[in-house]
Amino acid sequence: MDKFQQLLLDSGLANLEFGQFSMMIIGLVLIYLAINKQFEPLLLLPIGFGTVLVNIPGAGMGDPGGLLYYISNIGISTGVFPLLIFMGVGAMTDFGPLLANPKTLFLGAAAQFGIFGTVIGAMWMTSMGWVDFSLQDAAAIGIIGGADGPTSIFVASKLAPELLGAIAVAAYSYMALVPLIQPPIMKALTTEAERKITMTQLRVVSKREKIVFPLMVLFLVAMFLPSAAPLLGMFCFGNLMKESGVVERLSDTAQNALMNTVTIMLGLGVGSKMSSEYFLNVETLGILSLGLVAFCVGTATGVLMAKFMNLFIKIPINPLIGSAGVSAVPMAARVSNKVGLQANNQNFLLMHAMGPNVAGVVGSAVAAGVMLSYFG
Amino acid sequence: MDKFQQLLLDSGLANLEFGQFSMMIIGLVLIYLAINKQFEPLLLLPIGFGTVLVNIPGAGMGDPGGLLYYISNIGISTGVFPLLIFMGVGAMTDFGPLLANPKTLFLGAAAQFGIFGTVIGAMWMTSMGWVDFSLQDAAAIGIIGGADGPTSIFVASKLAPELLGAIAVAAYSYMALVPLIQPPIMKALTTEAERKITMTQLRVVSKREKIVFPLMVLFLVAMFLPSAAPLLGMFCFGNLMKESGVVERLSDTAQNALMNTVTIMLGLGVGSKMSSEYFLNVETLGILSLGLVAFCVGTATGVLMAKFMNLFIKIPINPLIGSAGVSAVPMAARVSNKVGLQANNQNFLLMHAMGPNVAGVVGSAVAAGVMLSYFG
Amino acid sequence: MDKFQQLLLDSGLANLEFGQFSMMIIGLVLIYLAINKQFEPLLLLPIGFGTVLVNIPGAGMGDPGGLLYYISNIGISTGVFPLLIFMGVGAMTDFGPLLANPKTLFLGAAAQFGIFGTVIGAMWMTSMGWVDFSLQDAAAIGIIGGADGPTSIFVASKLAPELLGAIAVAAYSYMALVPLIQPPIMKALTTEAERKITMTQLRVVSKREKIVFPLMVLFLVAMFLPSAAPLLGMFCFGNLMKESGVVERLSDTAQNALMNTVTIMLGLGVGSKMSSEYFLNVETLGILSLGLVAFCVGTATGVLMAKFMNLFIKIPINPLIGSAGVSAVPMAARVSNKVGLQANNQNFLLMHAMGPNVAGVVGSAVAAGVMLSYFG
Amino acid sequence: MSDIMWDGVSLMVMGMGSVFVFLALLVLGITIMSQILMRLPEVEVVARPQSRNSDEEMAEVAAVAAAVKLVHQR
Amino acid sequence: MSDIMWDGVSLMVMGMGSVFVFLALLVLGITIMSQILMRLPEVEVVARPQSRNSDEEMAEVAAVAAAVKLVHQR
Amino acid sequence: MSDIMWDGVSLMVMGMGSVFVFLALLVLGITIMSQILMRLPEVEVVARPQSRNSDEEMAEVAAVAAAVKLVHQR
Ligand code: NA
Ligand code: NA
Ligand code: NA
Repeated sequence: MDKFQQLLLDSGLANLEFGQFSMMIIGLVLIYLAINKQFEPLLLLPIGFGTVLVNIPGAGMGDPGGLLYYISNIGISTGVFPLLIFMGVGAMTDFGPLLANPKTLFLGAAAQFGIFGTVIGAMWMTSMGWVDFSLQDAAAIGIIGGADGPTSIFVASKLAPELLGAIAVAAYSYMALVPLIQPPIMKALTTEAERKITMTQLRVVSKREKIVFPLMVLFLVAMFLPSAAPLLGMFCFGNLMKESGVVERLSDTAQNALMNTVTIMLGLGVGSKMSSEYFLNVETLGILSLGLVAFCVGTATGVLMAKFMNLFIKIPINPLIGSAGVSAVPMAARVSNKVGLQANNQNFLLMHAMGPNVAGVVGSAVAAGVMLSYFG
Repeated sequence: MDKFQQLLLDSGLANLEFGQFSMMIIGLVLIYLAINKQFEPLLLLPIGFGTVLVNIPGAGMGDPGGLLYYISNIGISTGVFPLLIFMGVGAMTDFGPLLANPKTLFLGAAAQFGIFGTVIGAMWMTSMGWVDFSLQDAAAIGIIGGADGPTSIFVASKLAPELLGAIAVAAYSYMALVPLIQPPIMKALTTEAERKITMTQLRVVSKREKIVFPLMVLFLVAMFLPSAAPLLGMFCFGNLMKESGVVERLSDTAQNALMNTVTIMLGLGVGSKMSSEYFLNVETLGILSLGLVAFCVGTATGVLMAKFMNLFIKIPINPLIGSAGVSAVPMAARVSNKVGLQANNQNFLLMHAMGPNVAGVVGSAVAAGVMLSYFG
Repeated sequence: MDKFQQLLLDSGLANLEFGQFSMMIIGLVLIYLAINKQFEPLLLLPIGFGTVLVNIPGAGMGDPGGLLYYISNIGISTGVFPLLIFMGVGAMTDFGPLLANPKTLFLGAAAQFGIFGTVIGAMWMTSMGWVDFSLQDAAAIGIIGGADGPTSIFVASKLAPELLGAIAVAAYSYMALVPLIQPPIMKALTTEAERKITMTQLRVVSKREKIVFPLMVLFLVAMFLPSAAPLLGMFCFGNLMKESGVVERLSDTAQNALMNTVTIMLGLGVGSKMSSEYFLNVETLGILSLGLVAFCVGTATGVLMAKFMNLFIKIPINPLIGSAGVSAVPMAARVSNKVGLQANNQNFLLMHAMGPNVAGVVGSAVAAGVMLSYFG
Repeated sequence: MSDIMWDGVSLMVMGMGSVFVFLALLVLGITIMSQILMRLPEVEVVARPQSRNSDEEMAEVAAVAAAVKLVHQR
Repeated sequence: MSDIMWDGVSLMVMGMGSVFVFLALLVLGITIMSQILMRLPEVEVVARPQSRNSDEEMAEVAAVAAAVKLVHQR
Repeated sequence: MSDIMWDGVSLMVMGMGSVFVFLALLVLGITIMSQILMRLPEVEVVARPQSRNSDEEMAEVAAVAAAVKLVHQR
């Protein structure tokens, strides 16, 4: 009966460490947030489940030979999964509002201050001796402020793999919290009169412009920032498949079957990085607080940039659409719309906010490229 | 013209060995059963085709560099394919009937006697000198009695890779034969009066219970049987995706595009394990006969367990639903229903039989976990 | 600020070589042809985009660790992607017209002269000292005349990997140009009276014949040409999944989600082989001109074979369907139909041309098998 | 009885024991869970109105875009 | 004619020979098969009624479940 | 201010500089492109009639096949 004894000794209860137990609880919390609070469930549900699975004592699902190990090694470490997701996101993105009003790109640029402000915050925390972040860690943490999941995961997998779990969780959680985080900042930085500014209807953008746009972005990336080529290249590829209209079946698969499959794997793979060793420490608290700061700073600089631009341009823009520059597509644009409606119930800002919103995606991919080049 | 001679020398006819020829015939028989007899065609058609392909002399499709070699090495040896299938099965399974009547879990437990009875049968055959099965082989063969394809393949790939082909073929064939195998046993072990027992309608199970259930199974697995975590973890993950209702697009892909893709690959990969060397021997005869015994024993113990439980509980259960405990979802439950209707044409047992039916899936995954832990 | 200098030094402009620039232009031309001219957009759009991506200086997307490197190594070098595409094509092919009129197989056979004529052309070019093709290179180039993308890519990946990009581009481009290439040749080789020949309606082919057919092809391959087993085996597998009618969900995925995913990857992977080193040379010019010759020769021999057959058979066949034997499914069959209608506006040849059309697919796969065996 | 038979019996005892214990725990767990959940107030777990996933939001955005375009084209 | 030209011609002869022989065998095979199958009694190969795959059965189960639920809720 | 803080500031200057320069180039590019494209003659970029992909053609073939079969069966 020593085999029976072995079974008991192998049981989870007998081997459970406090760290694993805590991580399983954290996994369950993520699942709870995903299901009951609708926090980005497409990612947080698989991440939470992966967190539980990888922390089951003795199951070894994250060890060599285990399913989560294969998923993580094939798709996360190589950067393949985030890039395929980005292709799918590209195939779902409509650049029409951006092309109709290209100066909103500056709002998307300004909101990236959230990224780099956070880098400085992380270095300051380190200089205070609270945590121990290298500059690479700081850069990876800053990308949380890009409010763009795949970009965060891609950068973290290159610059700070051991922080990947915490960074991904922070990024998706704060993206889900955008409707709570942004409105107070937006209201504090704008006057009632500014919020009531109505914007003229956007012009119709021709199919040709939409087809040329991804190729132009690709050209600029190739000429000026090759380190952003994987992210923006796949993004533009997805978008070109959509807008060209000649490969609808590929575009459809990129948006659906392929993207869903990769999302499941990406979530499980990120979850498998959630080990107590890397997550249960003061650095994670630092990451979570810095991530929140990143979102707040990005929101603020986006709004302020809009106000600044209004000093120079004739037809003023409503500063509320500046906050959409942080990305979190399309949540942040909806927040702009909602806050706008509170000030003026005839003021529909949604389409106007989509411009800076997708600009923010391009902006954080550019920022990611700079960082990858800086440390390359 | 020596090149032409070479072509002739390379031709299949010139190199055909009797074993390969026989295996190709077996592959064709499987294809015939899949198409004309509807024997689990989703698996047996690809398995049969894979069997033919891998036995084409000189084609080398199963040798290093061949397609079937890649498929088999990437998905079967690693256990990745069966686990992804199990996730999809989880996303297709409704635990409502089980939650409405949890004591039917005992029926699903009892039917697992088929598994372990077969292990003893295999050891007995070995002790008689007829075949040469190790205890590991016996365990892998026993899992045929679990009547659950992915579980059988997963266990066989870990414990007895060289028997994988025969085990998978036996498992799927007998699952298809459930409507022939079970009724005589069910009728022999029950009285007409017992078969006429009507069961009260099941209560409605709330969405919340269905969401908590997979998490509870996951918790019990984590605490008591980590070796079952890969199988039951992925199963619960699929089920949670389905029941949570917040990730419908992921659940849909897990059930369809992803599952179909993996099914094609799994079938071809299993087929590629069907070489004459491992299949054309007396062990395969042993496996086939033991697999049949496993189904019969499981059916019988399921029915007997129901009769035994009726000794203790007030509202009796119809023993015919006990046979559904062997899994073979949903075939075995339909058999229960059909035999029930023969005795009493107003007695619809289908929903009641779904309880033990899905309990059988959990039960054989638990049994698989015990075996993997035993030899781990 | 040396890091800033680094960024500038890393920029594409600073590192752009003329070869890379040229290849990017070629990529854009392919994208233009795909979108504006509808040249086989499903393949040429991803190939063109992949060409641009892999030639971005400093991005390293095709170097070890880059996305295109992974795609190319996993799917192209192994031959996995073309085989999976071929499975999908099989699941989309209806052999009904071929089975109703099996002698059209000879038209599909005759059109393969395009393949082997080109081989001789390539050797002649080499003997003249214009280019330097080995016999293996010549064989891979010849397969362009098969007018079948996956077959060309599969053979090129085995026999002449460095020519893969040029071969794939030539194959798909000329397939798109079939409506321009074929009609003059067809008209030059037929008389007005021949083009007016009407053909009797095809008999209805039973489901059973359609199910047995892929198995018969598989049997003949296994017996006489095992080297064609990967290509024709997967093709027949896809066709059997379709015609058997018992695994509709697998057949559907093979034709859609799986095929689209693999098409995206295959296109990007082929594009990643388009480096200036292998593409910008006189050999590519040779390949492009030989590819055109291959299509012309195949068209001509197909038509001539039909005329030759009319010498022996009672009910004459319209020689215009002979050109469909080059494959390029279903474009070449539509061309036959169109040219036929020009001669006799009541003469619908489409269904009759589908017979040689799909026969051409089988024929070039057989030719590919012979070549792989010759050099194996 | 031979040694290997004993191995089989030992595996059977352990296996069926584990299966029954595990599933009995599950029966217990389900019963307790159902009791608790049925007594909890009837909160709709998944709050639909404010709970749309990004796809649905994307669809809304698309719908608005289409409407705007339509108006504009008149 | 140079050696490499001869290689090409040899490949051509062998290749076209194989293609024609193979496809001729296929023509023969198809003709024989069609003759045999057309003479065989007209059995419906795929027997629909008792031949549903597990998906369809799952759908049936689901339909029954839905019906039961509906009845129950009244 | 410590060295590592300076590293952060340097990364920020470089990063935000690049982001603004890149997006400014993009604004410029979009503006030029839109001007050019709006002045170009209104050619429908994607010519529908003669531009069907192989799927649609396959569908046509299938439709013809079905029609033929129907006629034949009468
Ligand atoms: Na952003
Ligand atoms: Na079972
Ligand atoms: Na061909």
